[in-house]
This record gives sequence, C-alpha cells and structure tokens, in this order.
Amino acid sequence: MMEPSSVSFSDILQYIIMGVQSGCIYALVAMGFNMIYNATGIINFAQGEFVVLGGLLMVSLTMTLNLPIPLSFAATTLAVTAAGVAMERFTINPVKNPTVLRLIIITIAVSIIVKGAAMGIWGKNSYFMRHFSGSEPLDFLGASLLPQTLWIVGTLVLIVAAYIYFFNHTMTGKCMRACAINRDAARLSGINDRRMVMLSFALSAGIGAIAGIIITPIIQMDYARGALLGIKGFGAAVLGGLGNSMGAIIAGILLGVLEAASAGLISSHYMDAIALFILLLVLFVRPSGIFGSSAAMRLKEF
Amino acid sequence: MTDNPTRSFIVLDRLRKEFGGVVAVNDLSLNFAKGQISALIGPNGAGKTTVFNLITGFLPPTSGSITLNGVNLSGKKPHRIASMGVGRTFQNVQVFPAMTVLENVMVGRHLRSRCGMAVSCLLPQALRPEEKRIREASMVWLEAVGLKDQADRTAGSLPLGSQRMLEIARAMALEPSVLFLDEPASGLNARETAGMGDLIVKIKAMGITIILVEHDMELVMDISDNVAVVNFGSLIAEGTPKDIQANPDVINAYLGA
Amino acid sequence: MKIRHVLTAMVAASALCLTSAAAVMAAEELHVGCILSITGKASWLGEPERNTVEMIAKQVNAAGGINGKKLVLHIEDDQGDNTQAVNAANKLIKKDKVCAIIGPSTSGTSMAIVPVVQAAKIPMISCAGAAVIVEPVAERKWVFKSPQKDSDCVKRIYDHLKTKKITQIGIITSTSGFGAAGRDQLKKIAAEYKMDIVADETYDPAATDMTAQLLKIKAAGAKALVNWSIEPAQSIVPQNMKQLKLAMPLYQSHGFGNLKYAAAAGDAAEGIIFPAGRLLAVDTVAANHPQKKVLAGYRDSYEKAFPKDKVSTFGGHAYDALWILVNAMKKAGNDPAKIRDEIEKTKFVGTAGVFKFSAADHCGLDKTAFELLTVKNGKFVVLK
Amino acid sequence: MNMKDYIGIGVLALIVAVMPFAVGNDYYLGVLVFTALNCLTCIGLCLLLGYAGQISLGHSAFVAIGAYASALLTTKLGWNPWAAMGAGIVISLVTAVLVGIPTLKLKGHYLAMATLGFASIVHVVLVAAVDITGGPSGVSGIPRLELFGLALDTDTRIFYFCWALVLVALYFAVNLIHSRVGRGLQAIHGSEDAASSLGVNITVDKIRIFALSAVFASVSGSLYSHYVLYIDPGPFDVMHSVLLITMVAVGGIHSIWGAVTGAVLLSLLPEGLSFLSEGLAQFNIQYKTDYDTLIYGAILLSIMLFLPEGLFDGIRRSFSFFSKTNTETERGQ
Repeated sequence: MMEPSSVSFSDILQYIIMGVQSGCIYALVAMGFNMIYNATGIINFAQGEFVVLGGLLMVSLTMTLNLPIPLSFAATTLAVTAAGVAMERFTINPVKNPTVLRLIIITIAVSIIVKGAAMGIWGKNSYFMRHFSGSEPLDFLGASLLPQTLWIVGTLVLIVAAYIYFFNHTMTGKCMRACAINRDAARLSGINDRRMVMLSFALSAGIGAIAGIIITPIIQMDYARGALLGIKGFGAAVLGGLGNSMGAIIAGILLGVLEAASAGLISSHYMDAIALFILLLVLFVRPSGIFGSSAAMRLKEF
Repeated sequence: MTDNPTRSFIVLDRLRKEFGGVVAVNDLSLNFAKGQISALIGPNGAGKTTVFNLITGFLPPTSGSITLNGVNLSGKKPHRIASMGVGRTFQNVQVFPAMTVLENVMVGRHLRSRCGMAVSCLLPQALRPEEKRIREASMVWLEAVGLKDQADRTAGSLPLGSQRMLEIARAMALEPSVLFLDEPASGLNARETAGMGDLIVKIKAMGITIILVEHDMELVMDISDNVAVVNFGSLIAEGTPKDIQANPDVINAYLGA
Repeated sequence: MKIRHVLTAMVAASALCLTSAAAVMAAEELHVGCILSITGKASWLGEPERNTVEMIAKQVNAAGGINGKKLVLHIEDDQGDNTQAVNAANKLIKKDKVCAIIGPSTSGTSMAIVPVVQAAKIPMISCAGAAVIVEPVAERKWVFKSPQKDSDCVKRIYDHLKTKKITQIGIITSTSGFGAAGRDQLKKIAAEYKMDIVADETYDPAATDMTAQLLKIKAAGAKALVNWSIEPAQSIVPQNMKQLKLAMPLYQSHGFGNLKYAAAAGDAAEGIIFPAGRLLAVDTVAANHPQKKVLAGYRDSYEKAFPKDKVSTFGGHAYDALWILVNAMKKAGNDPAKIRDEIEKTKFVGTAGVFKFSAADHCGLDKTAFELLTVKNGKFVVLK
Repeated sequence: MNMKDYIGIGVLALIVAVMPFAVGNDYYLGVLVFTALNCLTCIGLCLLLGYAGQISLGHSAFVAIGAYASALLTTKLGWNPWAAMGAGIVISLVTAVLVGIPTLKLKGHYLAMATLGFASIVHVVLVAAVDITGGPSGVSGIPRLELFGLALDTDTRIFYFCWALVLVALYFAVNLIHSRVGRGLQAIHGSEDAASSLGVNITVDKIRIFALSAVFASVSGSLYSHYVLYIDPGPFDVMHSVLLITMVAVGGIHSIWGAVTGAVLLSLLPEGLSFLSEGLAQFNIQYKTDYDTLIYGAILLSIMLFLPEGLFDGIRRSFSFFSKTNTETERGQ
C-alpha cells in the first residue's frame, strides 16, 4: 500500500510554483535597489523595509478598516512612496559630499527607524491578510496554484511593462536613464539630477510597497521581515548585474526557484541560507552578475 | 641600443592592455635608462597612465612583459613591485587625508621597518628605537620637499601643491631606485611648477631613475634627458627633447591629424 | 555647530541619569515576578496571561492582600525570546528581589531560566506545556508548572488515533522549545502505542511556508498528521494542507488552545482535533464536575474584564499558577524556601484540572485533565 | 604620542575599580558586564572600520561562534571553559581568514552586503542545525569561568574580569594604532592604491585586522556564554551586527575612544529608557520597550546627519577635555 517516497512531477511543479511566487518578490525588491543605485550609486539598506511597510499598511487598511482592496492598494502604495520621498529629502539630500561608509550607515539608520516604528505601531505579531480573490486553490497540471500567485505574477508583468514604457517612452524616464549613465553630463544638458534622485526613491519605495502588498496574503507580514527580504532582493540584483533591472527580474525568479528546490531537496530550514550563499558566491566569483559585463562594472566607482 | 645596460634598466616588451575591446596599450616596446629623467608624453587618453599602472602592478597586462634590471615585473602585486625599489605618485593626488603629513611619510618607511602585529600590540617599548628611526628618516624627506614645518597638519588640509610634494616625499621615503611621477605639475601654478622641476632634478642627482608623465611641455623639455611620445597606445617617437620638438609626427599627434 | 552642542549635551545628561539609584522597597509588600511573552511570537500566550495575573492581583489586593500584605507583581515581557527571559529572571531576582516567579509562557523560555531559579533558590511556576520543564524532579527542586504535560497530550492523541485504526502518522513540529519537547515525546511514546512515524518534519517558529515539508509527508504515505507548536506558525500547516488538498486528519497539541490560532487558519482549521483543558468548552462540562465552578468563574470574570478578548487555556494556566502561589504564600509569607515547600503540598482545583502536587510530581495533573476538542464553525467544541 | 591614550586607559581603570562600590545593585553590575562585552567587540570593530576603513556587518557571527564554541564544547564535550574559549578564538580566526580572503576584495556597499550575508548564514545555521546547536531551544547549563581556582560566580568578579579584558584590549589597540602596522591600516583607509604603492600588502593586512577584530568578538561571545550560562540564536542575529556598527558609529569611528563611548552609551540606553518609562508612567504616558529600536535608529541617524565624526568627537569639542590634536579632529573626508 505504501507509496515509495519519490519526487513526482506534480511535486516538482509545486516547488517551481512556490519558487516563482517568492522569486517575483525578490525581483521587485531588486528593481527597487537598481533604481536608487542607478540614480545615486547608493545601495539602500532600507529597501526591505518598504516591502514591510507596504504589507503592514495594507493589512491595516483591508483587515482593520475593511476598505476595499483596490482602494487600499492605491493608498498604501502612495503612502509608502511618500515615505520614500521623505527618506530622500530628510536623510540623503541634506548630506553633502558623503563618504560611502556614511551613506551605508544612514540607510541602515533609516531601516532601523522604519523597523522600530513598525514595531511600535503594529507590534511583533505576524499579520494575516485575506487573499485578493479567494484562497481556493486551482488545479494546475496536478499541482495546486493559489489565485494569489497569479496576482503576484500578473503584478510583476504589469510593473515590468510600465517600467519599460517609462524608461523608453517618457521624457522623465529618459532623463533618469541619462542620469544613470552619466550624471555630470546629464546635469550639463539641463536635467535636474536632484529631482531624479528624489524620483528614484519614490519609484523604488512604490515598487517595494507593491511587493509587500501582493505577498502578504501568502507569507503574513511582520515588522522584522525587512532585512531578509532586502538582502535576498539584493542577491537578485547582484545576480542579475547591479543596475540591470531586466537581469534582476530573471535573477530574482531564478533565485526563488533555486530556494524552493533546495527546500524540497535539502531542507526547508536551510532555505534562507541557500539564497544568501548564492549571493556570496556571485559576489566572490562574478560580482558583475550573470548578465552584467565585467568591463562595465569596472567603470563604476564605489 | 638594447644591449646597452644602462639604457635597458626598465624594458617594456610588446606590452599590451585591452579593456573589453578597447586597446589602451598596443604592443608597446620601450626602454628607460638608469639614472636619467625619461618623460612619457602624448595626448589625453594616449595610454600613459595605463603604462604606469601596468609597470607598477596596478593592472595586469593582457600580453607582453616588463622587466626591471632584468627581473620580470608583470603579474606581480603593487606592494611586491614597491619592495623591488619602485616608487610612484598618482595623477589624482592620493595622500592619506586623515593622517598627518609626517605620518604620511612614515607610511613610506613601511618596507624599511619590520615590526609585526603581535609585537606592536604586546611590546610597544621594544619598538621605540625603530619608531624613532622611522620618524627621523621621514623628517629628512619632509625637509627636502619643504614641508617640515607642516609635519603635524593633516594631509587633507594641505593645498594641492604641497600635497604633490608630500606624495613625492612619501614615495622617496621608500628609498626607491626608480620613481614614477604621474603629472607632478598638474594643477600647480608657475612658481610651484618651477619648484617641482628643481625637486625632480635634485632627486635625479641622488642617482634615482625618474619616469615622468607630464602635460607641461616646458617642464618636460627643461628637465628630461629622454622623451617618448605615445598615441593610441603605440610609440610614435623617441629621442632627446630637441629631437622630439622637431618631429613632425609628434606635432601631428598633438594637433590632431 | 549649535545642533552638535545641544545633541552632545543631551546625551551627556542622559548618561548621568543612568547612574542614579534604584527605588526603595516597602516592607509590607510581597513581591512576585512574572515573566510572560507579552509581545513577540508567543504573544497569544503572554497577553491573556498578563491580563489574568493583573486581574487576580487586583482581586487579591481588593480583598486585603495576602495576610494583610499587598501583592506587588513585577511583570517582565520576554518577547518570546529565551535570552530576554534569562535577563528578566536575573533582573527580577537581583533587582526586584522577588520571592517567586510566575511563568515564563513558553517551554523554551522556561527551560532557559530553570538554571537561574535553581541557582538562586527561587520557586517558579511555569505556564508552559513541556514535561521536561519539571522532569526529572530531582534536578528541578524549585520548578513547578501549571499546564498539563505534553506527554499526556501525546497519549490522548495516540488513544484517539487507535480508535480510528490509524497507525501510519506523520509528525510536523516546531523547532522551538515546546515543539522540540513535543517531538521527543511523540517519538518516545510511539512504540508503546505501536504508532509508525513515517515522516518526521520540523519547521522554524518564524517560517511562513510548510509546503515543502507537507509534500514530503504526503510522499511518505502518512494517514494522519500531528502538528506540534506554540507559535502562530502552527496555523500555516492547515492552510498549506488545504492549498495542497491534503485530506488526512490533522491533530494539534494543547498549544493550539487560543481561538486566535484557529481564526488565523480560517476555514482550513475546521475539523482539527486537539487535546485541551476543559476551559475552552466550559458550557459542555457537566454541572457536577469538580472544575465546573472554577472554569465558569474564571471565564466570566475574564471576559467581563477584557470584553474584546475570548478566554484561552493560556490565561487559565496563569490563573492556576498565580492562585497556587498565592495560596502557598498565605501560609509561607515571602520566604522562597517555605513557599516552595507549600507548593509541593498543594491540592488545588484549577482551570487545567485537579492539581495534586507532590515531591515526585511538580505538575500535579494527569491525562484525564485533557478533553479532546475540535474546531467547528470557527469555535472550539468537545469532540464526540 | 600615545601618552594621552595611556592616561585615558588609566582613568578608565580607576573608574572600573570603584564602580562596584558606587553601584549597589548586582543587576546594574550585570548591565555593565554586557557593556564591557560590547566594548570588547566594538574595539575590534573600530580597528577594522575606523582605522582600516573596512565595514563589516558580519561581526555578530563571530560573537556567535565564540559563544557557541564555549557553550557546546563545555556542555557536550565537557571541555574546560578556557580551552573552549581558546577553541572559539581559533575557529573565529580560521573563519575570519577563510571568509576574509574573498570578502575583503570587495569594497563599500558590496563588502557591507557580503558581510551581512555571512552573518545571516551563520544565524540561519544556528537556528536550523538543531541537532548540534539545539536550534531555537538553545544551550543551557553552561559552566562558569574559573580563574586561579576562584570561580567567577558573582557579578562583581565577572565585572572586574570583563573590564580588565577591555582595558587590555584597549592597550593592544592603542599600541597597534601608533605602530607601523596601524599606520599601514590607516593608509589603506586613505587610499588603497597609494598604500600598496608604498609596499603595504593591503590584501593580507585587511585580512589580518579582520581576523583580529573577529578574535575580539569571539572572546566577547565566549564571556557572554559563561556569564549568562544559557544561549540561543536570538541575540546573535544580524540586528546585533547592526547594533555593533551603530555603537561604533555613534561614538565615532575614527577613534578607539569613540567606539568605547558608543558601546557604553548604547549598552546603557535600554536602562536609561526604562527609567524614562517609569518617569513617564507617572504622567500616564505609556512607553513600551518596543520603542527602543526606534530610538536607536533616531540616535544613529541624527549622529550621522549632524555629528558624522561621532559623539566622542562632539564631547571632546564641547568640553575641550582632551585637547585637540590635528590627527583626530579633522579625520575622515
């Protein structure tokens, strides 16, 4: 009667679904890293906190205030975007000629503040949130698929489409790209680079918030989740080549799937270590990422 | 020419460096003579600083070799090359801004002193004599460049001219046999440039070989014994300052052919 | 520049404040320490416990205190963190000079402070489930506990599995103190009940997804699953089971005894079976049952004092612990050694069962203290 | 030159000597023991961060290695605590070298993230390797240290022992800073290119100072184990690394005294805040320990924005207690 404990096709598919689900989130966090990095050369250590803020605010709006999901979605994204702008205005903008070390510590300080504020407001509990369109699983080639997973993948696709449109077909987007390539030259051709920096924080925070909103029904959000989400997102960003957002998306999903596979094949306890280990490996062996060119890396100064 | 031992103190043999697809140094073969001031000139982006970085170990060459006194330098780390008696300064001046002027020069004595981490922590008394020697030797060089009375200022607070002097004093504290100066007069005014020229000549008089990258042609022609002109990573002319000034290729390169 | 000076002065001033001395204690007060997980992963245990001890202290003091002396509680929040619990125990013993300690809330935090109270010779009544907290008694002279033992809980679950003729089971346990102790008991007692544990999976208390473990349990051919944890993570197991359409019966431990855990799992919680004290099903307890009065009394006073909250077994454990201590202190005053001796002689009808402490038993309850409950329409009811 | 530093160490030694008499309560002595442990780690971290200019968000891992080596070797294998501490030092040293070789090639943000990743991995392993580390249940029953037959079993004894180690560590650090090796490190901070052009082996020197600071952290972790007698992964998460960096940065990264100032102030801060909360409670204002994190962040951010050279520098400027030296006042561009 007893089945042999072997891994079936549907199980493998199940792991891939799990991986893609979290991979989409890593990809979004990585895009957030890239935006600020391209505009300023800064790695924002508070990136993961945007995700947490998004998730927790969404929980409060939908679960506590019982607002409809679309309204809460918009309000949360706006609020976190505003937080991103505030971060830039009050902590990055006032610092003239900062050292890299000082910038790192400043963004770390912001992350501690956000984490502390989140703990003060929401406490240490994990928050459950209802799925956007029910939690009844769908059948997908023998594996089960949550409607929320479709929401997550769909959101990522939409954001990527918006991203491509913004950076290729709008003036502001083109200006941001110009700043990323050569800030001095961009400034000389009349682009307000300060404004671009602020915009990059706004967009980055907004994308982080969306990531938090769509994942919370599945992972339950708590105040302390930012650091790990941030570092895994950074892993995706580096894997895809820092500054290269399309690379980050592929890398993010790859990282998610590798992580899920390791949970299935090795142990779910070491799952978090796997992603970090890949991050270190990439940093040591090929810091330009799997898609980045090493020559371009050398030109960037840190 | 190559069989002359003094002429072949430093030998670059088909030295090549590529960045991605860009060739910065193109199979350059060049000799520098011992005890002379040799200048390396060329338009911006000609690959002069890259040559310096290749010789002093900051960049690995794509191919070709570099020898100093017959010893192969290519592939060695900068600190190993420094220990072989090669000193250098930097185009964008790189003093240690947070340290005092004296401490900057004392770092130059790094290779001329021995004490390790354990002894430093545990037995500071044992190091007093060595520390004293380091300090004295460093003061000699500060005096030589005219910064003795600035010894306790932080290096970052010095004006650029003094920082360039300090860089040279620091490199000289290494007691090198050859000194590479990367645009020592850049950013200096006429008076400071003249002082720099005097200093370089004084160093040569101590028997030290000097290789110079410089845009100030007056200074180059004034003090150099030999001038090499490179463009697009290739040698286009070599000779005494007088020869070079008359060379049509050089004039072409500078005016843009 | 100015901001620098102000900032510097502020920090310097606050540094000075730190060195000022501690408060003086009055002689007519009896100081009892409570270490509870009021915030953090185990806050669904610690919160009702904190509410309960504060409520009882008010009642005791309103009735004239203990032999006329005021009961003063020093409540520390260990945040569910073992190290914080150790620090809190040291603080209570060294700074607040308490004569006894109620709590901690979880097995992990309790195990962490056992050496501290043993060394300081201060009696402690833990509110946590693992039997190892009080066993072996020879090494736990100063340690008591008020909840039922996890070993008895395992026996009740295995009894029920036997009646269902299920012998191939999977177990999934949290790696925290309660989960790890439960895992040991599940494996130890399995042989006695001829249970075949075909899958033995664990999860981190902070984990958010157990799909991987559940897929392995499914592949191993388990016919029922026992999920053992005290943290909110335990609610993810039924959710993931529903997502994977795993239809095997799910058993939980007595660590499931707060309705919030069932609410967190949503409709996936329906049909979960778990042993628990009778507190959660007061209305179904026979009127002549010895516990009936205590259970109804506690439930009513708790839900009156905290109208937003529902009664939970965990608050009940704090109720039992503090009353056992107060009764002992009525005879022993504030002498820790005498209090300990009194607790060891205690017979007490509480929310978790009828306690009979002895030199050989620092828990005082057996498996009859448990009732099998199940989740029906989002409520806890006695399993028929 | 380093006379001023020696005087500083002497003054600190005097304060340490009288402290147990000034502090009547064992609990507060215990707080000061934790303060000493943080000082120890921060002194090493300051050598790495402030002098050699290399950021590490991974030092919680070395504290953890020391703590777990001491805890596991004594409880599971019955080792002598000193031997276990020694083993912790060796393991930390080897780990630091192995991790340092690839990691310290990275700069700035990359280095920060890589060390953060390393610390996270160590934490994940501590939680996950239940069979070895006990997982979240931790390790209890760790024995106390004994010194020449004298058990370090009272808070006063442990207080003296830990602070004595801090003084020794300070002495080492001060000597190192003013030596050839120390100058080499500061040169690396100033310009890696210039330093290596003068013969400083930047790769090896960075690894060596990383290893030395790891040893300090490891000793601090071992002492923690033998003082608290119970450990679990909780205190050794990456937040602890961040807290250590906060201490060094708040005090001032460019001076070893800054690191000590920061470690002392931030270690005492929770106690200060609990006093504050008792005060506020009288006005019916609820202060929860949950807000501590927020206050840490706010302090760190204010310091970074308004006093980037740290509090020690600020205090010195305000009180002119230590007369200025050019060396340290204008550090850091």
